[in-house]
Amino acid sequence: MKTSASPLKWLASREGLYYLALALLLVVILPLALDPFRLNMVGKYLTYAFVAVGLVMCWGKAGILSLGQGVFFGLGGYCMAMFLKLEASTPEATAIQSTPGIPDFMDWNQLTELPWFWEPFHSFAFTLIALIGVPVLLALIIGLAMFTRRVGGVYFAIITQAIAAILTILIIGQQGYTGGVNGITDLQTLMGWDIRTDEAKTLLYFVCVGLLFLCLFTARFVQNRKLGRILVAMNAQEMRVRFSGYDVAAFKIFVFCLAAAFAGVGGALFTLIVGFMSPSFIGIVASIEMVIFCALGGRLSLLGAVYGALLVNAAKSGFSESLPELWPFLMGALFIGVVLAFPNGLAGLYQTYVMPLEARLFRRRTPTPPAAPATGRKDDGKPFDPMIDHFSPEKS
Amino acid sequence: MFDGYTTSELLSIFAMQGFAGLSLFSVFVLMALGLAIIFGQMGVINMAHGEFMILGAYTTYLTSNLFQSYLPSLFSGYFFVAMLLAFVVCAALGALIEWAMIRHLYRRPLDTLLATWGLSLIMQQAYRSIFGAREVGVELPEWMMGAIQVTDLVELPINGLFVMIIALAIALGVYLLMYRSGWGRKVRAVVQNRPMAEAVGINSAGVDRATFALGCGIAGIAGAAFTMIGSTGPSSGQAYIVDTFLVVVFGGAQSLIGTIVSAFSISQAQSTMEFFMSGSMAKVLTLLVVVGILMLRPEGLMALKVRR
Amino acid sequence: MNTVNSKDFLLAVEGLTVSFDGFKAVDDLSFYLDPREIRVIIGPNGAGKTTVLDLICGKTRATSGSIRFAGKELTRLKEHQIVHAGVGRKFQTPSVFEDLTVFENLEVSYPRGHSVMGALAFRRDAAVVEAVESVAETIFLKDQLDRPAALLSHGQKQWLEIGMLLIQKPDLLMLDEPVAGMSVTERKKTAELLKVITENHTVLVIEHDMQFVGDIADRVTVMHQGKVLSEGSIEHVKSDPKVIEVYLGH
Amino acid sequence: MGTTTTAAGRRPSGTRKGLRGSLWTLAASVMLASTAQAAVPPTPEVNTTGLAVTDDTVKVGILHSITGTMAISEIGSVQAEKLAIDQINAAGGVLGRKIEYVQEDGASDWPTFAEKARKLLRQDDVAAIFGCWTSASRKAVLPVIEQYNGMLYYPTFYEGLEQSPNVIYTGQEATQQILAGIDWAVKTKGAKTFYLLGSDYIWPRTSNKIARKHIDKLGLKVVGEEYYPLGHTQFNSVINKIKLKKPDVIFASVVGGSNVAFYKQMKAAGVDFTDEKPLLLTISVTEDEIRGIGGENVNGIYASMKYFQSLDNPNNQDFVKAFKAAYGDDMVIGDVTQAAYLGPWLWKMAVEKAGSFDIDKIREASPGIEFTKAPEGYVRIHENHHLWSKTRIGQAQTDGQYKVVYETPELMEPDPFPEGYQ
Repeated sequence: MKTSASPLKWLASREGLYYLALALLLVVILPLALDPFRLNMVGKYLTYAFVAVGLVMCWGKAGILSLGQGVFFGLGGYCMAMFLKLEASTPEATAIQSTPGIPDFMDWNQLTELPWFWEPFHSFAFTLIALIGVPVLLALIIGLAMFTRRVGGVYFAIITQAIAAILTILIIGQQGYTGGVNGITDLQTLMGWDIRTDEAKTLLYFVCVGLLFLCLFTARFVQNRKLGRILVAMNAQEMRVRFSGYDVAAFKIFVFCLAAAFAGVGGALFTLIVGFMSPSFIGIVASIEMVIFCALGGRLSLLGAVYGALLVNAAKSGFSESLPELWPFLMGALFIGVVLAFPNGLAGLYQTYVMPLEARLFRRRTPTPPAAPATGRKDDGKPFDPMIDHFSPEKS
Repeated sequence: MFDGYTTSELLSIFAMQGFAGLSLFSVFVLMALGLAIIFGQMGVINMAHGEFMILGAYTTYLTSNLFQSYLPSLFSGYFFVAMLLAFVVCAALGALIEWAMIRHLYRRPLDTLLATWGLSLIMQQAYRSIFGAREVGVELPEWMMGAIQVTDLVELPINGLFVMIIALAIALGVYLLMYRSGWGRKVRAVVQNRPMAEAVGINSAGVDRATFALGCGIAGIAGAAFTMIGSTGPSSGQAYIVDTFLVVVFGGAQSLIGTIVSAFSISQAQSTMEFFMSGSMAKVLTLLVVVGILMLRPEGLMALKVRR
Repeated sequence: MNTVNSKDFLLAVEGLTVSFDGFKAVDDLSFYLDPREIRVIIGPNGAGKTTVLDLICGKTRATSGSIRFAGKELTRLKEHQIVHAGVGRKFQTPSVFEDLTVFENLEVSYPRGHSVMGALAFRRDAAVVEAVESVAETIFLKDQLDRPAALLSHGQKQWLEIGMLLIQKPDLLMLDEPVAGMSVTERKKTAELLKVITENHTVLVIEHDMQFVGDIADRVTVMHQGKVLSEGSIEHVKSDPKVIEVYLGH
Repeated sequence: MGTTTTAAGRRPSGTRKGLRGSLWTLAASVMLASTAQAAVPPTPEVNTTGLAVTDDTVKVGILHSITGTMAISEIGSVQAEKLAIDQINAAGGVLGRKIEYVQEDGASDWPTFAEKARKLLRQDDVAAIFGCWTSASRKAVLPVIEQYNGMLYYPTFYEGLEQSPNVIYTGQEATQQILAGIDWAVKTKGAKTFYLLGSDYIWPRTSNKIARKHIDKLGLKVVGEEYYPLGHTQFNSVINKIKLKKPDVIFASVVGGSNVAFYKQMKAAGVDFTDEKPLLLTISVTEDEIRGIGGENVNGIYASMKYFQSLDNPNNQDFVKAFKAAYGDDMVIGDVTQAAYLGPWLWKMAVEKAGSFDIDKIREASPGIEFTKAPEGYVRIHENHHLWSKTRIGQAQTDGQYKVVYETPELMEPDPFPEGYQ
């Protein structure tokens, strides 16, 4: 990656400055400005940003709209919740149960031993692998079945939505194994470390921010490689890509799995930050709301997705506190507006209205800063646009 | 799973479950027909279809209240008035929505999906503000209550029969309209080749609006019929939307016959399974089978093989 | 590149049939291509010409029959595998990546890094730049490398698409109406281009323009209602009474 | 932001006399002991843990869903809790301090409940929280309440299997409702076979488990057990099964919108519940639900609960009158609404018994507290933080009210971890 070759130079570029600004906001400003309680809430919003970043890659770039991202978010979250629940269900802590040592809800449902698929979640290492592996595996299966048969567009959207519905009903119906509609609750410690204290919550917030940046850089790396260009090309001219000798299905599966992995990590962090996991974060409504995080930020912009997730969730909390009846109207208007009025979301608005001002400011102070990675061939007259930078190719 | 049932009981079970399935079938057909017209003919995903249906249901609820208050003597016939009103109200709103929103989104099916989802949120909250969050029930006219006793075990509820008749009548009506009328020819012409249809003087924008309005109007009738067997609440429509989309996709999006065949098979499968396992698992299994088949055969049951 | 015994055909299409809901668009079609041959398929609208190309490149699946190419059976392969086997296809309407520059268009088609991991690891090295520049030279776009493809003229886009095929170094190039919509000078240049290309490629062309056909074709296959009506040199088919009847009406 | 309102402040005491005549009587009689207090005890004495208590106010939290799918169910609880707070304030408050409440919206979303509970405890330092409705929301809130040592008064009848030192459960746990109901059906109606039907989540499943064990113990038979997803609206299959199995009793714990479809389809299938063939016994349909289902559709069904609006005792008459005066004549009051009303009163009595707002002291003082003026008649807090209460059987009438046909002679002991029923 070019950035690793000269990170300082990259940070001074315009794109780098945008990343710096986000880091400044998340690492310095918000922690200073907010009390631990509010900061914890921002942490929760940020876990959704993982899903939104995945959707930028999957939907924005490659044109694959999944209405089932909640499934992957939930699977990651449940993996983490299973580990934490087992840790909380020591024989001592559950001595009053008829079968001590198993999670309380199992005991209530007459289970007398831990189901086999819970066993591996005693291991933290396994849990870490599973919280990415399980979502990716499901994405792989769905992808193999659908993309190799050229199912795309609305069909894919509807089927992923159906999968979200199936998983929700299944989890609620199998409450002995899953905790049912209540979810997996009362999670206390992670490897002996109490995750409920303010210090722990603050630390988890920073872990979340760190992982989010890791995720952003991974996504940025992919989009700046030839792979990223193929994804976008595929979206516009799928047939030409195919007849240029690319296995289009493989690329779609890859990006879908990537998005699933991001969502899984987000879900696991959600469980840690919120302290429980329940089927209400998996279902149809939750999943489609995740799309709006991405759409509001601008479906092509990685950073936009983070801002989108933050803004929508903050607005949701704000409205539910003061004008609860208004929120569904606003949310509905947001869906319609983002499609009809500003399809490129905040990133698009920023580009249209703020960037020209910014450019003027820049010019007055210093000569135009060198645009992004020094380009040998980049001379197409277009201003370099870090928010919608799907074609900033890697050159060496 | 057949333990403990005698042969004659099993026969009755299948007969009764078959009928229960038919009742679900009617709901699916009513919902899916409107959706199939809009999706199949226009490529628009209308996620607010359930809310149009509920609009029809609320219209029926209001009509029934009006009749109860002002025309109690005619109460037994209110339903037919309500059905007509439901159609008109929903079709009118549909035409308005098409004009304000949908027409800007043709050829962007994923965007119609998101925009209509937003519309559905707004409509739901509007119902909640106007009618309250509580489910409302519509009182059935006397003649619609009770059941026809066929054998000792097999009884056919009259309201179920009635809804089924409505469903079939509308299916037939839609078929005649789409395949046997001049207007239907225009719609199909626009679907197959828009520029050519325009060239021969078809007002394609008008056809679009009418098609969308028709789909919404049928949803309204579905809602009216739905009050006979279910409850009407602000979010009742959402419960059906995924099932219905699966019905449409499973049937092959462009085929009305396919929609009906698929509605029939899905409802029968679910209903039969419901007898032998819990309702939740029956639903999971049905959906899984449908999704599984769609993965193997994405074009659906009745898709035409066309040159692409 | 596949090495082919010179006595063998490069492409052997035998008994090829495809039907859409009972309508046979291609009906028991057979023809053979020698290495380095330029073959033009002509025929009235709806004769099934484009469908034949679709079948060879895997866009459409055959109902029955076989397509053997350099010893491989193509009917069982997927599109990208057919490309890797050495078949390139240009579509009737130019389909280039409008958002990418000419350079990037050619680079994307460069036959390396076509797997997912390959595309992730792909770097623009000297070999790539050299290949791109040499092809650009051939397709008259050497000075346009940094322009987005969207800004090219119609004819230039057609050439670019041909260039995207050339850079894959295919054994067989299939072109669907390569000069449609071109100006007279562009047409001439395209004919020259094809001459250059055929020095080391086999080419299968669909074309209506008989003047152009006459300029380039080694042999001509006339299709009608999904079948071969006549085959041979341009003079031969022009004088074939069956062909005359089809073209001039009954 | 939550709204902070002095409940009494909204209705100046001067304008209240005609409207709340009966209220005065009720309040005055309850407050006999406390109104006599000469002086307000100083704040540092009654509040050693930094709660939001001043010399003349104390802050509590109300935490229910005002928006989302649960809003419809929870609104009655909010109204009842506010009414109780108003009445307590009118009678002089708690330890001489007026109750102020901070109301937060859980928005039918469980993490939101947890978040808001944390806010109420951390930011507002409330002395008690009255709230939650669904089990899921309580489960989400519970770790927070325990972590910050708060006090939650939870109003809904629920599945049991829980006993937190930081919660007072003012609704019935499952055995109280179920055992009495089934015993009644067996003794009075001679029921021998049962069909268990519920929505698919923890409360119906646990309830049916308890019911099944009890039926087994009595040597009777369960002929079917069935669950449907929440929101399911097609019940023809189960109706067919019921017809086939001909149970004496359908034991129903269907919730929400499904109820409307279920009863309507039963009725359409020709079942007249007044025939009692089969008899339908529900533990989930309160007067609130009947409003949505329609009285004509449930006419004749029986419900097993601790409270019906039609209960004939002076406490209840006052309560119903006050409730309607405050919120309108068309209001109906269900079991949970009444249980929610108990919360503030039980808290007040615990505070006064302990002579302190400190949570630990309230917890210790709570067991044994008796509320003789409860609308349901009389309740007492058990060692396990649930309430001793009577269970009643009511039969639904076409006007949407229940007619009480039976009442357990003794208070039912709450038993959240019933031996032999798990």
